[in-house]
Amino acid sequence: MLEVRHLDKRFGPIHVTRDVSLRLEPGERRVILGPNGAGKTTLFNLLAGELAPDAGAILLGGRDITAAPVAERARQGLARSYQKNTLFDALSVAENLGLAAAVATGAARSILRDCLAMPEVRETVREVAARLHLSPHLDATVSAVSYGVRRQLEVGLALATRPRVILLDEPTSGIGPEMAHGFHHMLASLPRELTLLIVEHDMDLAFDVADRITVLNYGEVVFDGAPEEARNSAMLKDIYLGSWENA
Amino acid sequence: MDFGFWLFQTLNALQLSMLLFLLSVGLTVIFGLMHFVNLAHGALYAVGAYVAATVAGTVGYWAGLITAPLVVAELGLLLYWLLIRRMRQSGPMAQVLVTFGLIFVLLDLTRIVWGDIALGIEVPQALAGRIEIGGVTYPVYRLFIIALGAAIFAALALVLARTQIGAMIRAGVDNDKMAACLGINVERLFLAVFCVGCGLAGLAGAVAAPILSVTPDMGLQILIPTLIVVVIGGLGSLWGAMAGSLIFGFVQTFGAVLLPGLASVLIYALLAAVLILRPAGMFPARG
Amino acid sequence: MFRLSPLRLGTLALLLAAATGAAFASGFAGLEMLTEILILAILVIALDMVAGFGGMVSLCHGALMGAGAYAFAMAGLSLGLPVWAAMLFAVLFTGAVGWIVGAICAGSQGIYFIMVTLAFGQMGYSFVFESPIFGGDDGLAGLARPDLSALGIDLNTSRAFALYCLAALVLVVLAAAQILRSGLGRALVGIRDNERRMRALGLTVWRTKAHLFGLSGMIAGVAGVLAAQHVMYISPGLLAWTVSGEALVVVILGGLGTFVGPIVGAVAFVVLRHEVSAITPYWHLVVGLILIAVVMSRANGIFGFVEDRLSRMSARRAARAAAPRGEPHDA
Amino acid sequence: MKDKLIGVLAGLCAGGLAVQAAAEEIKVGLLLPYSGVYAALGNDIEAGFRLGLQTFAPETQASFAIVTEDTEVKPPVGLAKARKLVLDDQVDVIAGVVSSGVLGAIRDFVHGSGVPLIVANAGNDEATGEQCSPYITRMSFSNRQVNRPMGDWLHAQGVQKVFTIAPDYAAGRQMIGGFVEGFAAAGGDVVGQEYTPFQKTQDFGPYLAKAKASGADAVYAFYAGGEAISFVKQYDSFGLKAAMPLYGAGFLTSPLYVEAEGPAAEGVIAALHYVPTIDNPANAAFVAAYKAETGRMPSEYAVQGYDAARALVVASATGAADREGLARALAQVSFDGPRGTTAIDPATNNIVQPIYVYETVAGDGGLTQKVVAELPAEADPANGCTLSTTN
Repeated sequence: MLEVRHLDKRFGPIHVTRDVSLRLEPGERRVILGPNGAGKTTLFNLLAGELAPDAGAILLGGRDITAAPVAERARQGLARSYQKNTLFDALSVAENLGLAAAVATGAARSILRDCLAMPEVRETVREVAARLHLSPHLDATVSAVSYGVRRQLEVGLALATRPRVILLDEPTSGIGPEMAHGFHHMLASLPRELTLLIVEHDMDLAFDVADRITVLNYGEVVFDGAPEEARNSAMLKDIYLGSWENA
Repeated sequence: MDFGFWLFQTLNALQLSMLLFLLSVGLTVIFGLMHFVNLAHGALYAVGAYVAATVAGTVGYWAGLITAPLVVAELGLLLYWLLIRRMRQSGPMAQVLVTFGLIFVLLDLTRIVWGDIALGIEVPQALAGRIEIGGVTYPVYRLFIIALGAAIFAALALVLARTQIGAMIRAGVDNDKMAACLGINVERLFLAVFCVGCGLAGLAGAVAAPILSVTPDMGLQILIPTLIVVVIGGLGSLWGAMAGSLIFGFVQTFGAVLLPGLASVLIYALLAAVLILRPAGMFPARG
Repeated sequence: MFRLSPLRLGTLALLLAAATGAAFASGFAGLEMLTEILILAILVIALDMVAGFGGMVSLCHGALMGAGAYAFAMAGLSLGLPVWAAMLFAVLFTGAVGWIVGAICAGSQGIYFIMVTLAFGQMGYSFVFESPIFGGDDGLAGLARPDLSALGIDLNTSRAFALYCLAALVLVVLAAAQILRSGLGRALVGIRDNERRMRALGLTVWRTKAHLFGLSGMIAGVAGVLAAQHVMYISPGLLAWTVSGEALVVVILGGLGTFVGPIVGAVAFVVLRHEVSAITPYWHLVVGLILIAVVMSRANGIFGFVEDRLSRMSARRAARAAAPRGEPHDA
Repeated sequence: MKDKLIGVLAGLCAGGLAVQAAAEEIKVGLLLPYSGVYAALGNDIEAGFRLGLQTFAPETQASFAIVTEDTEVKPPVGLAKARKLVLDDQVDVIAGVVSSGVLGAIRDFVHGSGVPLIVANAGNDEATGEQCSPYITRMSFSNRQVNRPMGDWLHAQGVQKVFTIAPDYAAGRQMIGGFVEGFAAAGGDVVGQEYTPFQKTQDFGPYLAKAKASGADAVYAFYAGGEAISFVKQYDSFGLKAAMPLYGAGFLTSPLYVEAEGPAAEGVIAALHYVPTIDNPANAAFVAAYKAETGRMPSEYAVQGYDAARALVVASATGAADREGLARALAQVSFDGPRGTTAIDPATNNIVQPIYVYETVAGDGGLTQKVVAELPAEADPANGCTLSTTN
């Protein structure tokens, strides 16, 4: 579904992504682990098109999207969420979801009809809101709801575009462990055909949903395997315990 | 149209460039440091010209040349405390509008104080007359403007590159939050740069007064060329201000000679091209 | 997100009633002022669409209006089009110009956007000023108003012309409301709030911006046509950047992004200028000071201030009634 | 508005006091720029106009009320104000109009509404040519009128080759056109012409270099206001004055701003319909009265206002008080004023007046104007004006 071949990116002298290759099967749930500064968010920005790689290729459903602009990738079915909330703060929760759904259906290009009032858009808003427990907050302005709700909405925007692949950048960052587990439970219950690529900082949370785990360190893939393998890997423990020298 | 003719026009272009440089450098450094665009910069130039004209008429030219920048810098100080300081966190639109309102206010204040009739002052005795260079006789005063512009440029470049305050300004332009973290009193730095920028606008007014007429709308007339210079050069950069001024001066002068009637459209077309190809100008202050 | 709240609808109805009343009750001077207000209102609605709802602070809307006026004049004088065709041509032409400017400027943000639009406006001004076919500084005279004598209306009277402009304003308000409520308008507000996210959701941002700038340009073109017909004479001064600046002043005075506010601002601005200039030739000074005061006050203009107060009052009332939800703050 | 109020009050008082005399009150709308680049001109014309009314009012039965409106030098504003004066204030006559653009904008309205307009400055040739109107009477000058005789005169002084320079707008082209017409007819040769962007040119250096390279004997220029100051000073600073004397339309060194030009203006020879040093009794009286009133020397703008007021008084003395009657009477006006014999040409309604060639020289109290020659009055050709046939 999503394939990355030998991706490379430098910022001046700093090599942030080194020869990264990944391959996600349709419906696969992949978690990317790695310490701070391992290049996870850079990798996401490369995948989503907000950064251009120096070398390598990105394929979505077999199609090369390496040079496609951000919006084009989204229209191909690649959605993302952000580690730092990137919402429409002045709008209500329902309007946030509605905009996402309307852009995805093309209703946001209509000059004649109010996209937020279209039945298919409303249906998507209702459905995503129900799944993410946002229904009670639909009419509230984003700037007025709690951080946890905003975190949910961050993922909700991605879901509302009805994507094939979702990139979730630390969806549970900043929320309590209880809520985070609930959140992962929700992810696990998403339709199986949806492909998920999740950046997670917390190793324990990763095991809730992952079919497979990839570990990045210093911009490089240092581990790629099943969750059980990861759980037993001494190298991973080293990385997470902060023994940077042997990476 | 021989060599002398082209040398003559080159000097004309340089003279215009240096005058624009004096104006644009203040505007651009203020922007680079404070992200503040002061549309009233041209009005301050007009105030400088009027102050110079008044002082020159009673005391003498040199007194005017020194007084004008000081008075305009004081005015800048006043504006900073009354308006600019409070507008720092507002968006660009609010800043544009406040300084737009300021244009109106300063324009009418100059009319009230100095009247509607244009003023003029004489070139000082020491700089009157013409000298011969490369087979061309050229007014000494215009050469003085070229030299003054070059000297101010050199001085500013030196201050920026070699002194502690220069380092602070560079740090501020690069990243003002970081500069604040490094213990630089950003507020005082802003104030100093703002006043110096305004003072340079006043100086430009004083320098221009003997060759132009001093009228209330001279500030509005010069504003657009100054903005063009700053945008072409890249907001916030000393070298950009110099490059933009030279480009404007040469395009304007040689456009007037070679393509009369198209000169000003030419400069706007150039501006549009720069903005499309290099949206941050030719020498942006930060990467 | 754009919504016609009861307050906005009520204000619009009130303004419409007041304008209609003024159109029938006023003498010549009042009608001239009314016409001036109506035309300015159309221009600032166009500007508020892009600046208030799209975050695109344009300093070229005066030039767009001027382009509309000149397109109308040239279509009539040089191409010999009948007056209605010339009007249509002018509006479409200005829309096309607006679209191109919007498309080119779409990538610029903040102060750069302001500067780029200023540059384009000045380019248009210089072009018109220096091209002999446009009459240069002396302008073009002999422009026609449409002939409505078939309906028994003589547009050459001030009253009929004021009502004609009022009708145009009503149509523009309806069109602008429709545009802002459409998918395109919703997407525009999304861009203003978070351009990066809109892109990530799959929107081609520059195209939305260009479309809206084009539509806004068409409305500015309507203002230009009416301005040309009002004075029956045009000069390059219409395109000067200070006209764009003044339009922005009016939007701010009334309330950015409040849809109704700019119309209130147009009324306030024209009346203020008229009254102050009757007292002193230095009216720029007074207007400048008021502008500075309004912007410094941080209230969102006259209408924005009223709207904010009322919504706070209703929120307090709602809180007192212990209702779970308050009126969401909208833009 | 203040003026309007005073005017109305004055009118009321006059009306109250003079019921028995039943004197006609003529309401005058002064349409002038009080802000913008020509504000100084507007003030001079108004001062001259008020002085003129005050001086000559005893010659007529009528009384006058004045309403002032600011055109801001913007044609649309000028038209809006003209409409206000006519339709709202119901004035009997409009006087003023500084810029040709404003005159062009209001021409059709004035003509259509049948309100007499006394033009007190704007000199565009069409206004008394193809665009002439029985309601538009010009008491100032026409662009061609001021410059054409100068072409002839200059050639007679032995100048064979000239370079011309002026701002690029209608007035600039007409001024130069008038001069070239006279100069070429006399056998002179125009070796180069430049039109500089109007009100956008601050540095004339590039153009002056071209003038210098052209090999002309002299330069003939038209500039006014701030541009004139910049031009004259820069011409001098490049040292061109010695090699190529500067001639021009007299606005170049107008007394209004010649002080700002300083010594650079010395020796410039220009043609104009009025300078304060014209030697005749009417002018002596005018200059004295104007100086007493304002403390300044009168400019050509002041005299235009003064004569416009006088023309109105003369017209009303014929008994005309309504718009139609005033318009007809204005076309017949003739008097000996500060400019010498001044009359309206009934064929075009344009003024006919002598043109004075003057040199700016240093005098006791600063720069003054030395009249070098008085060129005889010459009526403009009708140029498409069909006034004489329609009337």
